[in-house]
Formats: sequence, structure tokens, C-alpha cells
Amino acid sequence: MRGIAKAFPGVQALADVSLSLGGGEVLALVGENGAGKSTLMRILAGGLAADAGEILIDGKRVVIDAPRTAERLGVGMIYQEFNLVPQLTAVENLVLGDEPTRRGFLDTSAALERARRIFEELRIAMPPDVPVARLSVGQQQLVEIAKVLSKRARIIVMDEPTAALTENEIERLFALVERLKAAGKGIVYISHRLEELARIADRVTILRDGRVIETRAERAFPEDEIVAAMVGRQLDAHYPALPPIAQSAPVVLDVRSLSRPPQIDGLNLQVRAGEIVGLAGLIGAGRTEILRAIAGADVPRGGEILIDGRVARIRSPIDAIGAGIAFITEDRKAQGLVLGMSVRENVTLAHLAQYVNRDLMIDRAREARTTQRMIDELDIRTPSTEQLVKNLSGGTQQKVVLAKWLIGTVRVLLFDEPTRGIDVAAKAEIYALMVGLAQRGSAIVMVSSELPEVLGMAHRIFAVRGGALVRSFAHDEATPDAVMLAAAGAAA
Amino acid sequence: SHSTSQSTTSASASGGKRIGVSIQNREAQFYQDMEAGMRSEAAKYGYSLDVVDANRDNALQQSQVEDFISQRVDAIVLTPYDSQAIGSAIAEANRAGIPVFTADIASTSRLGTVVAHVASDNVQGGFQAGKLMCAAVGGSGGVAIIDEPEVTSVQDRVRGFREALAQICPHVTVVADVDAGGQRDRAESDTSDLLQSNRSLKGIFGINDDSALGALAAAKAAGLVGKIAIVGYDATPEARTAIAAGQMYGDAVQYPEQIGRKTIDAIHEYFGGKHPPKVVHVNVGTFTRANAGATH
Amino acid sequence: MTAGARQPVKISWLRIIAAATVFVAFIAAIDVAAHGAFLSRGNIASVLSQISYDFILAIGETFVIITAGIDLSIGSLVSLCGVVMAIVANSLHLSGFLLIAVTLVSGLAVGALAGYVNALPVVKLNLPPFITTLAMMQIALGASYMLSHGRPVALVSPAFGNLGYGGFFGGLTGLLHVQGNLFPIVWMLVVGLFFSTLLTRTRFGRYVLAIGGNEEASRLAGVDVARAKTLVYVISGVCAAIVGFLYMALFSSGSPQTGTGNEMLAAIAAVVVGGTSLMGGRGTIVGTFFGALLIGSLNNAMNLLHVDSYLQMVVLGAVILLAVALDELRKRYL
Amino acid sequence: MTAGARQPVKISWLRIIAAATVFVAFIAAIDVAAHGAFLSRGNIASVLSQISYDFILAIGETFVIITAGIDLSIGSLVSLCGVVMAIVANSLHLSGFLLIAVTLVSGLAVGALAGYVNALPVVKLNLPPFITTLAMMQIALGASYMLSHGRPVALVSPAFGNLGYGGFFGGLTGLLHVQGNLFPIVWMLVVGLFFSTLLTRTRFGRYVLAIGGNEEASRLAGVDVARAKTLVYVISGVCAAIVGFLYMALFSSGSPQTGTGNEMLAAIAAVVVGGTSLMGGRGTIVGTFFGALLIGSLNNAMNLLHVDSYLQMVVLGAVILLAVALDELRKRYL
Ligand SMILES: Nc1ncnc2c1ncn2[C@@H]1O[C@H](COP(=O)(O)OP(=O)(O)OP(=O)(O)O)[C@@H](O)[C@H]1O
Ligand SMILES: Nc1ncnc2c1ncn2[C@@H]1O[C@H](COP(=O)(O)OP(=O)(O)OP(=O)(O)O)[C@@H](O)[C@H]1O
Ligand SMILES: [Mg+2]
Ligand SMILES: [Mg+2]
Repeated sequence: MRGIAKAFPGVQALADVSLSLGGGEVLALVGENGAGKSTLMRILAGGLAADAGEILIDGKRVVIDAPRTAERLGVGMIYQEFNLVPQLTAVENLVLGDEPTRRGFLDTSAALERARRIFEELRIAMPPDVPVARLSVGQQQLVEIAKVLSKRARIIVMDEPTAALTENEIERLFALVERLKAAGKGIVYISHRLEELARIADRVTILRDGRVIETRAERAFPEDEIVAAMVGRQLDAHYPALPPIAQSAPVVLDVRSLSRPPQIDGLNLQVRAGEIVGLAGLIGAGRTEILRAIAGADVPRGGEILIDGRVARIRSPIDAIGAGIAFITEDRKAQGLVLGMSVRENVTLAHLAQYVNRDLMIDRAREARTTQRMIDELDIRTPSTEQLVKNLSGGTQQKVVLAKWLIGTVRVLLFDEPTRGIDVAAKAEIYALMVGLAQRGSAIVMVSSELPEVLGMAHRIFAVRGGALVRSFAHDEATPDAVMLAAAGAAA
Repeated sequence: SHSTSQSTTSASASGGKRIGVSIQNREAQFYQDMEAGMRSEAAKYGYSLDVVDANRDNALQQSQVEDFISQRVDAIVLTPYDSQAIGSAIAEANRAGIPVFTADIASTSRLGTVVAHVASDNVQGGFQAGKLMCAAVGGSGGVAIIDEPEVTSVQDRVRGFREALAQICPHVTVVADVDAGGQRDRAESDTSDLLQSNRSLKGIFGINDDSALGALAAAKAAGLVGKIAIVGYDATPEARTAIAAGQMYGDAVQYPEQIGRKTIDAIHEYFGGKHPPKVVHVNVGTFTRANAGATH
Repeated sequence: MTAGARQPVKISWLRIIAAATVFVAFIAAIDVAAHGAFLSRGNIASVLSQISYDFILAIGETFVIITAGIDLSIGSLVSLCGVVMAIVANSLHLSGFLLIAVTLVSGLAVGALAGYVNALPVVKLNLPPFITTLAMMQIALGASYMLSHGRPVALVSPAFGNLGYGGFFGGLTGLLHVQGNLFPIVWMLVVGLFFSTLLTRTRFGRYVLAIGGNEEASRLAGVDVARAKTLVYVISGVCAAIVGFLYMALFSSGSPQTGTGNEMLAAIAAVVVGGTSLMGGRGTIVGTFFGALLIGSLNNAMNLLHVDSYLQMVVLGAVILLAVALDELRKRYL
Repeated sequence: MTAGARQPVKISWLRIIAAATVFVAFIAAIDVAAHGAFLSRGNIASVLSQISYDFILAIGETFVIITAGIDLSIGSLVSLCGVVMAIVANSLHLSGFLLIAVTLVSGLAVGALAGYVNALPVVKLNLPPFITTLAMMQIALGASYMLSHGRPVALVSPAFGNLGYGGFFGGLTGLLHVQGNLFPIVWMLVVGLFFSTLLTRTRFGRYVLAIGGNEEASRLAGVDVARAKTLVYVISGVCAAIVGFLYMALFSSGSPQTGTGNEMLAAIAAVVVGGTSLMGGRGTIVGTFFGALLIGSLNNAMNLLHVDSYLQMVVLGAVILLAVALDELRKRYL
């Protein structure tokens, strides 16, 4: 790829970017949120048209104007967003766009055969005739990978393939990447998990603000240098020091035999003021469900929740907010923000009643003042309180979600994958904020699929399996192996 | 079981007959009066009536006829919604051996044969309305028609209306002819617009009373009540009230009840083995403030 | 979706200015062609009173559409509420203002109840509003015909017939030197202002916009989604009842056929031409007003220019398409 | 969306079995009440021929709705195609089969073209189909009235009037010992089978389902989304043209008023009652057939039982709502 440029309204996403990839090579593409990684690769895969620049494959200049063209040229991409048709089965998704036919009709047995071969090749077991909506996130990700490989791609782009995978699944993915490499395929690998690069990358290209900053062999590129190049400055240590919890610290969140069939049955959890509790587990372990039940997002069937020793009857998010519970969801675009609304309107949404004057009108000036205060406090990078949230980068959006909860009086914060898909700099800021909140006496429960994050950020860690807390670890005694072993259960 | 109705009739001419009636638009006052006429006459002969509403829908009317055939009624009365389209339904009834009569609106289709058609003479009725208009506006001026030109009987009315003007008061001219679909709210807004562009308008002929009453509402807003002559058609209770109050000039009045009675009479004749005339005409009269005084 | 909208305040002003410019040019041209009849004081009043019905209907529809819903039942509800009010009015032994007030309240109650019933399956069963309101459209119309036996119910009391002519309105007409019925215009202004304020300035309005933008995020932020959505359909029913009342007053009778023409589609067209997104999350009452005004003036102008009524249908369809397409192009390239 | 769909094959069978059971019970009860008139051979043929029009319309609508679109213009297109075909037939100096074939092709061309025009703004500008097809609904109807001057165009040639009675169909009617018009029934079967196969057995059909399920994913998988979506509206237009042809043959005239009743809403109701999701991604032609059959038999039964026609509207609305609500509850709890 040579001299690629792409502008969106108001944003120069890419400017004069050049990139090369050899066969049997893994090129890692890293950069902050909004650096232009996905945009660049979408252009390669025909999902987006470039404003300028050219693409050469095997030394020949090619024009990639549609996904189909890219496919013919041997380019396949595993997209960052979920890109399957939920109602279709794994097999149907696999052959989508390239269905085998016989005499003009779909040939289902040929499709099944093709799928079977791919799944065998990848050594994965997959129910062939179940709509993918019913598969786990990990399985869905594998279907996407299989789909790309089934097209016999020679150049494979993986845009944050591990963001939704658990450790074992990641291991299997890495093994697969090794095999593909051995088969002479060229792979572009995008990830925010820098520790992964050492495992699989041959070279690393760093993108910042739509420009290539540097490309080097991975071995010649230590992690802290990568981070520095990404953000353009030196960064502090990854995880902040956890403040100690006072012996006398009272229990703030007290969950007693909470039930919500079929996943959660008789869950007990106590979190003290200033404490950060981490929940670790495999995908589908029920971590999100636990948080949702506490936050009233799903109605629990039984049990009780006490906040500061008082029973809080929680049947809806409204009750939970009233009781001082804030729920930072795992999917900020789908569940956390109204993308078409301004920063101000998002920040005040959960506490709007406080901004209503006696004449029943919303006091916009007061809203704006509060929002500005949060922008300053959390260092939210937005031109104004009136900017639409959809125009902000991922990390900034996550801060807006936080601001939404912090303008109220929160006693309990439930963080579900608080740093998913955001860059290192933003991550560090979120960690610092969490610690600050804990210091001010809040109780925090955090779910994350990045084990180091849970280990680094929590006073206490629970391994979660089947909607239950199967084992507890103190911060000091928790090792990745022990936690994973407990989370995976006897089967692992 | 496939005996023709001819033979069934002679077996029991005196009663027990079932007559299926499909009315194009049962919600109209006119058809309700017609239905009442049919009912009272049918009661006299001991026939039972099954009246359904085609709801201004060709396809629905077609399927209603098919349902009548399934039920093996002894005769079918239709007021077609669409004089062309009704042919196939009539033909189907013919094939099933069920005699068909039309009331108010005739079939113009080549398909199918109808025993008898009973209706007002709408050309004559339109002529009556034209006469009223001439009397109301005097020797000259411009008048408008609130029209619904898709309907055959309305076409006849308008023809008669224009003929009357040409014959009786040739200096009264039709300056606008707008299609308001026979609906009150559309007639109201179309008339409002008309009054803006034709300020010297002297009279309005509404092809039915919904059109006339819609025009009246617009005239009211324009402050022209009494200054502009509104002539309607059908003399529904609301129109009669307006005429009595001097807000409308007059109406052509049909006698739908008579149409209903004469339709059943024709069927009775047919059941009795006689041949009623192909077309039975019921005359159209007029209704003005003078009549209103008389009836009150 | 993808094309990033800029600051909402600016956008809506841009939209309004653009619409106004097109509008003025259009007006001037028509007026010349119609020999001055278009911009006469009387005609302006007449257009305004004609659009008031569709605009009031479209107000309720705007709320519904902003939540990404749709209400197909409004036309039938105009019919049903009109008939019910006429029956109630005729059976009451009241007169004057009291009669009018009680009648109006009964109609509003019917409209609100129907809206509530519309909302129930949407909120409880998550059924698509297209279907629930389609069913209500049938049910309400059937009920309206049953209650009225298919005939217009003429009002016995003369109280309604004089609404808009005597007293306050009579004075107003004199003051403004216009002929015409100012009654619906005043209603349109009052109802429009009220609901515009409700949408833009209150908590409920903010919630309506938020729900249309992202229902799940709103729910998790503590918005009572079920209540807001229910209210939205109730508002739509209430607006239909008001229109039913105005038509009843206009014709001095409640007719089951009133409202069953293309009122519903005209109202939806006004909403969409006015810039409210059918995907939800975006829309204003002011925009809807301009939408209704555009469609209403177009109809009026074509009547003044004696355009064939069949051709009018074609032009109206083309203009609706054009308006929406231009809005989309403006969003992309401006 | 959230309520995860289970296996599609099983689901559609469950749905069909459930529908069939309800249907049989319903049939038996009605037949008893109607003293055997309901299940008479003649009545069955009559119901089938009655639903054939709505069903064929609903076939095209099924394709559109599966892509999460909607086509409001089908009723107007029935009208327009009927009028155009009648005019074409009257101006041709042909007779017999050739006349019929050329006429039919002209109608199909008009329907296909209108569908293409419907699709253009949807595909190119991403405008909501609700609006583009609403505009087409107005435009096509206006054109139909203009071409016919508002009056039915009677067919000069007797060739059409005999369709369904002579030759093959005459023989068939005799063979089956039924009265009635088998012509539309045969069309319904042929068109239904063809499009059902197209939807379930071909690439195009798979693409239609995929686009409705996740348009962006389909695009990235190399599906030509624009082409498939365009075709879907073309199919809808073609189905409308076929219905226009059948009505024209039935009535021996092309009337601008045919198709403008509640045909469009009845077709949409049949699609939705038949289990196709308005959100897209899910639906079958077989389901739509049962939807049309349910609505058609209900209407027929109510006529046989002499149910007041106003009450019929109420019942129909309630049944549509009930059918969709039950389907939703079944999905949740079964
Ligand atoms: N469809 C679009 N419309 C407008 N702006 C866009 C669009 N897609 C991306 N952008 C902008 O282009 C820039 C680059 O985005 P891109 O998604 O390529 O970043 P990225 O490096 O993949 O970030 P992340 O790590 O968050 O995935 C960002 O500023 C983004 O907001
Ligand atoms: N759409 C769905 N349909 C059916 N089952 C689902 C669906 N989503 C989740 N599940 C199931 O619910 C259970 C709990 O899922 P949950 O999302 O709470 O897991 P988690 O541990 O939070 O994983 P994640 O890391 O994805 O958040 C799992 O068994 C999962 O398979
Ligand atoms: Mg990205
Ligand atoms: Mg989770």
C-alpha cells in the first residue's frame, strides 16, 4: 500500500500511509484509538474507498473497489465489529457470498462439506445448523476466522481478533496464526494488547493520527518504546498502586443469595468501601449477568441487595440508580451512550431530574456547567459540551460514560470491560480514575477479560464459572495460572 | 342440487326466499334508506335479506357475490361500486343460475346479464339540481361543481346539471369543476381554495350532500353563507336542516326507499315467473326551504 | 447513520433556513402565477386553517416517530373521537361552554385510551408498532361505524357551529381583517407551542429523543422507557382527538368518514418532510410545521392554479420524495 | 433481536403446525355454525380464489419486508398496471393468446419499472423505503387516474373475459366439480411455488435473508446488496402487476380504483401474521400463504355467519393483533 489517504467529514483519518507485507509474515499494526488502523485495513479489504494512493499485490497495481474484488485478489479481513448474519447458521455464514450451487439451486451438502473441511483444518468443533446468534462470542469469532480462511485468502487482516476471546481461545488463535504463517500467508494483526505482539508479530508498524510513525522488527521494539511511539510521549507504569483498604472500612455493597435463573443461583458478594473486586472468567461464565442483576438491568428472581447496610429493592435500573449503583456496560455504543446526542445530554441523562427547574423546564445552562466541570475533571477531549458523542474516539466516549455516573452520588460502581478497545493512554487514565473513586470510599466491582488487568487492578479477585463465584484470591496471592485454572474448572 | 333457481322458485314462490344484497357503500344515508325500503317490502313477501357492505372495494364486492353463490341464495341485488368491474361477478352468478338485479347503479360491463335495473334517473335529477341553481342565482354568474367524476351516477348528474343550465339560464356558466372525492373534509378545503381564486362565485353544486355540506363549511369560514347558493343532492337530514336554516338553497332529492321497494317488487315478479321491465326508473324531486317548511 | 451529524442546534437552524428560502421563492412564483390570489390575506388564513388539522395530527406522530415507532391509527381515531364526541354532546343536557368542555374531555379520553391500548403490546410484548397501530386502525374505524351506524351524527346543539365565529374569534377576525375560520389556527398554535416546548425543554421530551437514539442505553440510564413510550402513543391519540373535535365543530357533526382519507399518510409525510428521522432519535415540532406548511401550500397553490386533481397526486408524491432526498443530500455534502 | 432465534427449520415447522391446528379447529367450528356452507367444495374454491390476489401481492411484500423494508405502493401499482394493460390491450391489433401475452408483458414491465424506481432512492441515497414507496403510491395512483381519466377502461377483446372458464380451466372446474374461477388459484400456486423456491433454494433468496439479518455483514461478505435490494422491489412491483392483470381479466376492465382499498394493508397483514419479521432477516412464502389464508377465511366465515360488516373490521383488527402477539409469546415461552 502506497500513499494511502482518507478523509471523513471533519477528520483526516489517513494521510500518506505506506505499508508492506511479505508472505509468511505477521505484521502488527498498533496505535491509539482513532489512529486509523481499521480505516487503513478496510481500504485494503474493499470495504471503503481511499481518497488517494495505490495498492500493489505481487508487484502489480490493483484496484480494490468492493469486498468481492479484494476476495478475488486473495485479501480477507476479520472485522473489528461483529460481522455475521445472526439468523443464519455457521455454515450459511461461512459460505455467504460464495454459496455452492447445483443447477442454479443452493447445494447445501456441498456447503456443509466445505464447512466441515475448514473446521477440521482449524481443529474446531462447531454446531453447523444453529443460528450464530445462539453461539458464544468466541465461537462467533471463530466462524468469522473460518469464513475468511475458506475464501483461500493469501493476505489476512485480523482487526482486534482477541478483544472478545478468552485466554484459551487466544492460545488456539495463536496456534492457528503460526500454521497460517507456515503456509506462507501474510497476516496483518491489529491489537491493543501489546503483550501479544511478542508472541506472534515479526514486525510492528505504529500509526498515530493517520500517519506511520515507525516500522521495526518486533525484537527490536520493546513494549515501552512502542507505547511511547504510539502516544508520542513517555507513559507511567501500567497499573497504578492500589490504595490500602482501612481495616474499619464498612461493607458498602452486600449481595445476599441473589438468583436469576438459569445462570445465577444464590450469589453472595460483599464489597467494602474503597475496595476494588475483580471478576475473572471465561466468556459466557456469567460475569456480565451478575453485574446486570445487581444493576437492575435484568430483574433478579430472589435474594437481596444491601447498600450501606440498608436493603435496596432493585427491580429496574431506576431503582439501582436511586440506590447509588452505577453500571458501566461492556458495550458502550449499544448500551452506554446515545450516540446522536451531545456530550451534555449524555452526561445528564441518568440524573436529569436534578436539572429541572420549578417551571418543569430543563435548565440547560446548569447542565452545561456540570458537563464542563466533568470535562475538566476527567480530561474529556471534546471541543465543547455540545459535540455529538458519536464523533468522539473510543476512550473519550468511555470517559463520557463515566462522567454520566459521576455527576450523581454513587456508592457502587460496576465496571464491565472498562477498557475494551481503548488505547493504552486512555486505559491508564481510566485506571487512575478507578483508584481515585475507591479512595473516595466507593465500592467497585470490575469485570475484565484481560487477566493482567484484573490481577493488577483488584484488591480481591473472584474466579467466576457458571454464574457462581467459585474461588476468591487476594491481590497478592493471585497468579494468572491459578485464577485461570479456577475459572476453567476441572475441565481445563 | 344444481337445479336452476327458476324451478326452485316455482316450487315455493310464496316465501322463504333468501336474497343477498351487496351495497357499495352501506354507510351512506342514501343506501340505508334504500335498504329500509327493501326490508319493508321483503317483509311483505316473506323474503329474508342478507345485506353486506362492499365498502367501496371492487374485490370485496366480487368476493361477497361469491359468498352468496356459496350460500346458494335465491337472488342477488347489487349496487355496484364499479359499473365495469361488476360484470364478472354477475357472470359468475349467472353461471350458478342465480338471478341478479341492480339497484341505483347499473352494470356497464359486457359480461353477465341482469334481470332488471332499478334506479333514479340521475340525468333527470341533475337537471332538477340545475333548475334549482338557475332559480337561485338568477340570470347570470359563475358556479362551481364539487365533483366525483369517477362515479357513473355522478357523471349523469353533472350532465343533467349542465344541460339544465344550458337550457334554462345560459348565462350561468360553470367556472370550476373540482374532484373532492365526495368527501366532506376534502370538499371543505377544495372549496376554500376555490373561494380564494373565484371571489365572484355565485353558486356551488355538490354532487352529493357530503360535498355540499363541506362546501357550506368553507362558505361559512369565508363569511359567504346565504350569499352563495349551495345546491346538493340527496337531501340527507343534515342537508335538510341546512336548507331549512337558509344556509343551503336546495337539494335534488331521490327516493331511495322507493328504489328499494321497486327492486324487491321486480324480484317478486321474477319469482312469480313474470318478466319485470329491464329498467325501472324512479323519479327525482327537489327539496327547498318551502318543502322544509311543509314537513316541519 | 454513518454520515456524522454535526451540532444539532446548528443543523436544525440550517434546515429551517434552507426550508424557508426554498419556501419564499416558491411562494413568490406561485403568487405571480395565481394573479396575487396566493398571498392574499384571506388565502393565507385559509391555508393555515387547512393545514391545522394535518399539523396537529402530525404533532403526535412526530413524538411517535422520534421513538422510532409509527402510528397508523390516527386517521381512524379522528373518526372515532368525532363520532363519540357528537354522541356525547347530543346526550348531554348541558349548553354553552360547559357542553363544549365536557364533550372535548370525553373525546380526549377516548383518544388517550386508544393510544394507551396502542402502546400496550409495543411496550409489554415488544410488538412492532406498525402492526399494533394497524390493528387499532381497523378496530377504531369499525367501532366508529358501529357507534354511528355509518351515518354522520349531526350535533343538536348549535354551540359548536358558532365556535370560531362569535366572541373572541369574531373579534380576532375583525382585528386581522381576514375572513375565515381562525378557530383551528388558534388551536394549532396553542397545541404546537405546548408540544414543542414539551419536546425540547422538558425531561419527558429529552427522554423521548434519547429513547429514539438508543433505547437500551436510555433504559440503563434510568429512563422509564415503558412509561415514556406509552405516553408518546397517548399524545398521538390525544392529538387525533383534538383534530376529531375540530372537524366536528367545523361540520357541526361527527362523521365516521372524516379522517379516513389520506390524513394519516399526509401527517406522516409532514413529519418526515419536516426532517424527523424514521429511524428515531431526531426531530422537531417546528420542522413538522414546515413540513405541513409545504404540503398544504402546495395543495392550495395547485388548486389556485387549477391543476388537474390527478396530476396533483403525482406532484405531491414527487415533492415528498424530493424534499426527503434533498435533506439527505444536504446532510451528506453540506 | 435479543430473544435469540432458534433453529430456523424447526421454527418454521412449529409455526406451521401451530397455525394449522388453530386453523382446523377454527374451520370445523365455523362450518358447523354456517350449516356446512363453509366447507362446501364451492366455498373452498371461492375462498382460495379470493385470497389469491392478496397472497400474490403479499409474496412481493414478503421479499421486501425480509430485507427490513416496506412497500406501500403495491395497491397503487395494481391500479396503474391494470389501467396500462387495458389501454395496451385495446390498442393492439392482436387476438387470443398473443394479445394476452403481450398485454401481460406490458404490465409486468410497468410493475418492474415502478419497483426499480422505488428501489433507487433506497439503494442510492439510503432513504427509508416507507417514504419512497409512499411517494410512489401517490405518483402511481395519480398516473393511473390520469391515464384512465378516472374511469374504468373496458376491454374491447373478449379474450380476457373467458380466461379461467374455457379450455383448460373449464375442464379443470368440471373435473373438480366446483363452480368458480380457478384462474387466479392456478396463478397463485405457480407464482407462490416459484417465489418460494427462489427464496429458500437460490443464492438470491439467501442474500435477501442475509441482508435483512445484517446488511453490512452481507456487503462485506461480497453480497451485491444494492442489486439484491433493487430486485426485491422489482419483484414486489411484478407481483402487483400480476394482481393487476388478474383483476383486469376478472373484471374485463382496468379500473383505476382497483387495488386502492385496503389491499396493501391486507397484504402486509398477511405477511406479518405469516411470521415474517418487520425487522427483517426472517420469513417464508409458506407462512405468508397461511397468513393470507387465515385472513381470507376469517372474512369469508364472517360473511357466511352474517356478521355485521362494521363488526368484521373490529374482529379483523383484533385477530391480526392476536396472531402476532401469540407468535411473540410462543417465541418467548415455547
Ligand atoms: N465512517 C466514519 N465516518 C466518520 N469518521 C470515521 C468513520 N470511520 C472512522 N472514522 C474516524 O476516522 C479515524 C480513524 O478511525 P479508525 O476506526 O480507523 O481507528 P482505529 O485506529 O481502528 O481505532 P480503534 O483502535 O479505536 O479501533 C477516527 O478519528 C474515526 O473517528
Ligand atoms: N444472545 C444470547 N442468547 C443465548 N444465550 C446467551 C446470549 N448471550 C449470552 N448468552 C449466554 O449467557 C451466559 C452468560 O453470558 P455473559 O454474557 O453474562 O457472560 P460473560 O462472562 O459476561 O462473558 P463476556 O465476557 O462475553 O461478557 C452464557 O452461557 C452465554 O452463552
Ligand atoms: Mg479499529
Ligand atoms: Mg460480559
